[in-house]
Amino acid sequence: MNAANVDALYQEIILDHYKNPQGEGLRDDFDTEVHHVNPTCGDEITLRVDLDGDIVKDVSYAAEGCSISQASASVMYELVHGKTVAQAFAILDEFHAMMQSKGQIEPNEDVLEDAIAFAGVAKFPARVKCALLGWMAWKDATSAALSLKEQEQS
Amino acid sequence: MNAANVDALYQEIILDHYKNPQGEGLRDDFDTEVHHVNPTCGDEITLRVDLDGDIVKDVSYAAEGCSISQASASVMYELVHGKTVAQAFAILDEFHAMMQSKGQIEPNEDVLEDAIAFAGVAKFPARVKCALLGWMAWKDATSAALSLKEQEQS
Amino acid sequence: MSTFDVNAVRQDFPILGRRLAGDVPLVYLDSANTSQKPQQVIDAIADHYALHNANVARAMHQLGAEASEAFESGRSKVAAFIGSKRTDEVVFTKNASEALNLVARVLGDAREIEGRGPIGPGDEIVISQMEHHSNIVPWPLLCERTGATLRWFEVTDDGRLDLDSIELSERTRVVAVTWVSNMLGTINPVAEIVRRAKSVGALTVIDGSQSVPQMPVNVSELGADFVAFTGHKMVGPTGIGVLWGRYELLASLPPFLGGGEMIETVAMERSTFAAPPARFEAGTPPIAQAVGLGAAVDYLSSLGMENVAAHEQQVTAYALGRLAEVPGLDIIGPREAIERGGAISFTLGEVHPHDVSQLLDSQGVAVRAGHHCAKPLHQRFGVQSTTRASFYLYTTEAEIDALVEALNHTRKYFGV
Amino acid sequence: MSTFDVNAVRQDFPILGRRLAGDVPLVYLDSANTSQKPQQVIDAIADHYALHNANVARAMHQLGAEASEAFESGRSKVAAFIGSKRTDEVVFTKNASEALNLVARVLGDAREIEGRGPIGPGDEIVISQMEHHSNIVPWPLLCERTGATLRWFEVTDDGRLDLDSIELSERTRVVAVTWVSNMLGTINPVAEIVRRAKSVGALTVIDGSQSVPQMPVNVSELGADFVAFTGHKMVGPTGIGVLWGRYELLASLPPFLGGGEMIETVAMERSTFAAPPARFEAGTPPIAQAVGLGAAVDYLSSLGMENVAAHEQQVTAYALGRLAEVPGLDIIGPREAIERGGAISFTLGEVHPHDVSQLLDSQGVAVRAGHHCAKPLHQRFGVQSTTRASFYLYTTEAEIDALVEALNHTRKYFGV
Ligand SMILES: Cc1ncc(COP(=O)(O)O)c(C=O)c1O
Ligand SMILES: Cc1ncc(COP(=O)(O)O)c(C=O)c1O
Repeated sequence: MNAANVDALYQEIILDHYKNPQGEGLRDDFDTEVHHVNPTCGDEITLRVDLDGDIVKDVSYAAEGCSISQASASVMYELVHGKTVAQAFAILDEFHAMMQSKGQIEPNEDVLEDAIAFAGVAKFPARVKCALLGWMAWKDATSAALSLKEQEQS
Repeated sequence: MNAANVDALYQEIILDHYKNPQGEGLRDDFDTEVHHVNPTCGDEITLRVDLDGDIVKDVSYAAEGCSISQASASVMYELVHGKTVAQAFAILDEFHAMMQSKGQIEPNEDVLEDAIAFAGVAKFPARVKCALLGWMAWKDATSAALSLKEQEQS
Repeated sequence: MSTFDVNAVRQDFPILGRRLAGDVPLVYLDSANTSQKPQQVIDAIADHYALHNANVARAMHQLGAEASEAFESGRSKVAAFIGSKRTDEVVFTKNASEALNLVARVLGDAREIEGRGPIGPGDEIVISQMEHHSNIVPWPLLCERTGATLRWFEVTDDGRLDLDSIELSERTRVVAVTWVSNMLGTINPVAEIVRRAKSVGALTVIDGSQSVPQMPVNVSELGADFVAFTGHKMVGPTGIGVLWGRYELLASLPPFLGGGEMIETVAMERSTFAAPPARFEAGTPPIAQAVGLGAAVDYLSSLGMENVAAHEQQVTAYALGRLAEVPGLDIIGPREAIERGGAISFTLGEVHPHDVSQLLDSQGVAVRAGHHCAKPLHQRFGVQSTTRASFYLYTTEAEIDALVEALNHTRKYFGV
Repeated sequence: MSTFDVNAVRQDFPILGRRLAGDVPLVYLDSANTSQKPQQVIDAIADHYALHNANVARAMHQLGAEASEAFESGRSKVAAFIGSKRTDEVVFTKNASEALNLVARVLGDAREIEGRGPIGPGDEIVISQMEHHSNIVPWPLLCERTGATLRWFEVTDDGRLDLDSIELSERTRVVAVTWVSNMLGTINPVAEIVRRAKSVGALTVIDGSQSVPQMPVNVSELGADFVAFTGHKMVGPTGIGVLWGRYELLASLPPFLGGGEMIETVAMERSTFAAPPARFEAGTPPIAQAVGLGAAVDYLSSLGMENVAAHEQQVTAYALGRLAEVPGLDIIGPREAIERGGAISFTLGEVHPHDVSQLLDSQGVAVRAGHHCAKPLHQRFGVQSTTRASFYLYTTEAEIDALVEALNHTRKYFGV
């Protein structure tokens, strides 16, 4: 597989999510909001996290970017909302490891579900940042939400 | 002639002036004083000019530097003191042209006298600055002295 | 003029023979980002390291003399190439960005600028909406340090500077604009801008990063105070840029970085500074890079900059024509090859530029996607990013055809 | 350890085969000024330009990916070479001088430094009398901008830092000293200096320009905040230097130059800045130079830095012994090869160093004469200039013999 083989990158699942993004839009109930930018290309995402105790109740976002970054945010929404924070972080770690692996790690389909479609992206180093944009925004927003809750409790 | 042939650089006349510098020392009668440094190597000269109307009455100096810069200051003293300012500048121009010539110009012995010994230095680009240090200091000090006199008259 | 033979030129660039993934030939259309290097430049650098390497200025031995001569002859060649009257008006920096930052720093630090005092509150710095980030970011930082106000020329819908969008006045201290836009390709009327700036006593800083590689440039005729450009975009090495500055002005300004050869004498607490250009070149300079840049301007001069400009013009005109045939393709910037350099930015329907460039890459066509370090200008045109194809002296019409074919393939792939 | 073979090493350096005027072989004893380059480094640079050249970060095509990979792998190699725990603690600059100026500028600009507020009046910056100009000049300029006071460690008669000449206190904000003196060869007790600085809460800046090329260095073990060094002195190219900095500290500091890749987002009047190292690398970085520096550290690692240091030690000991035999020759700095690197500065009776070096050069022996950018240190020893011979991994004892012979010739020539 190589750069000439773009089909490895643009899997059906990715193009589907790109065309029909899940969970898109900024919703009013949220704990924290972050804005992330990929400085190289200008791709942007504004993302909100709403925690309900241990549960990621909602993730809402407005993103502007390429098919990979858009699809990745959509898949991320599907994977993390409704999960516990701990589960969601575990999925993030799995996704992150897959993206950094240059295609060397066999992705865990049980954990990643649709997100295994991004395994091909790991072979295109320039696009890894695109696939991670939404996830990193979620990580930041959730960490901030957690410390917010902690402060409120103390 | 090449870098291996240092005799071209260290002419008898130069070594003589180096060992017995003419006009050395800082004398009390002067119009202007300058301090010049060769930044690359640290060679220094403090130089005073005393003009009497049109005449370069005295040039006195304290120099610290290599044989070439010391000998050059000594030869310069011999050539310019007692001359008119115009004559002295003409000699400076001739000397300067010889030093910049990379050995391509036939030096004018009538004007340069002992200073033609420096023709060999022009072939050692790194040493040209050494040979010019005293002359440039003299040029600066004399120009300053001239504008001083002009101001006094107006 | 008729001697320019693009196929002969291509033989000098080893990389143009490369084949990419899928065994497709390289079609390099990203020269506004960085240019490729001819063998002559590569060899000049290698020979320098292999045979003449030494430090400069400080070294008085034979190798030192050879290295100094090679380095300073790089400077003389650059000076001659841009029509500078004096060699010591050419300051070597690490790239164009450092050159522009250098100007902004020392103008901000100067206690006195040609009889007009320091830059301070009430003074205005004028840039344009068309600038590369390297000619934007330093200026608000200068304003922050000095209390001056930032203003800028706007850009018209067809991608030209709107010189009437603001008025210069006696408060204007600096006008800093690009000669050629790296996004739109627009060639700006810099002579007119310099004239207007001069008439109110403002200094001019021209970003020549895209013009010096592409067209004959004569800084003396231009009459600007500073011109900045960068080696890697003009078939030269990375790691070297140039700040050309008017000598008397350079000589009146404070230093930028301290150390190495920029001093006259050093005491622990106070130093005096050498004359330009040394004053602005702290530490060991880019020696081998100056040798490489010298070889680069030799190469460009041997082709003739009029020929380079004419070729660029011709390829750009051809590309503008062919791109107009691609359905859904929208060019941002001048659509005719008039007062226009060889960079064309465009959008392709709803397909994101990253996806366009990825598809083109899969066909061997290398273009750039993103904001090309010109985010405010993208904002001006209401786009977050664009795809940019850019041409240079080795670009052929066949490569433009390959681009168009790859674009049509991309349209099909994404169904637009 | 026993595998170090200086004659095999010499085969890698094409310049060492050069013959000079009068057909004498080159004896290059000026490596503290700049080192020579092995073929491996020369080839790495040429191959990069010929086959993989593109701009980095910004380019998403295949050449761009190759160039980015090559550039970033230069960074990883350097990080590993100096024992940095993180790759992103390695900032590429144009040389060591820029690295040191960068630190001084951003520390001066910072509104807050690790909970201690900005540097201001009453604060002290400590350097030493032993510094290269590049680690002197930036600091009084910082003091001028901030109102802080400059102090310095003095140097003992035998060329060692006198650590008791001043006391560090809670007012001390920065201690900036060299690891190895480029004039005296002295190796300073930097670990002890870092310990003392830390105990009063001061930051440490170590000038590693002469240590990183010569000895195994581990920045994590050292515990300093910043270490600066330069490519051209460690068999690498000109046009690249390194600032290593502790990540959290780098991440808390403002940018240095503005433009290109150092931004997160840009609006006309306000920008936000990228994380380190990008924050401190405005514009197109020294791409081919990072590739060359990567090849240089590969080369040094393949020899083994312990072996390089042992060889340096051995040649220096031999040279100190042989030079002691030359009548009228006076060494300034440590006379024994203990805590001492391979630079030996000396005077030869009344013969001026320029004249010494000229005579040596006529015999093919390349040394440096002058103040070696350490004027205050020369003043300390009451000399205006010295002659310096300096050694590196390719230096042989036979070359030291040639030096001694040429010195004796010089004595005869000038009748001393
Ligand atoms: C101790 C020391 N510090 C700093 C420097 C400056 O290095 P560069 O000229 O590469 O900036 C040098 C070399 O000249 C040096 O020897
Ligand atoms: C118009 C313009 N200005 C400045 C620059 C910055 O050049 P460099 O990255 O070499 O500093 C560029 C190139 O990126 C440019 O196109």
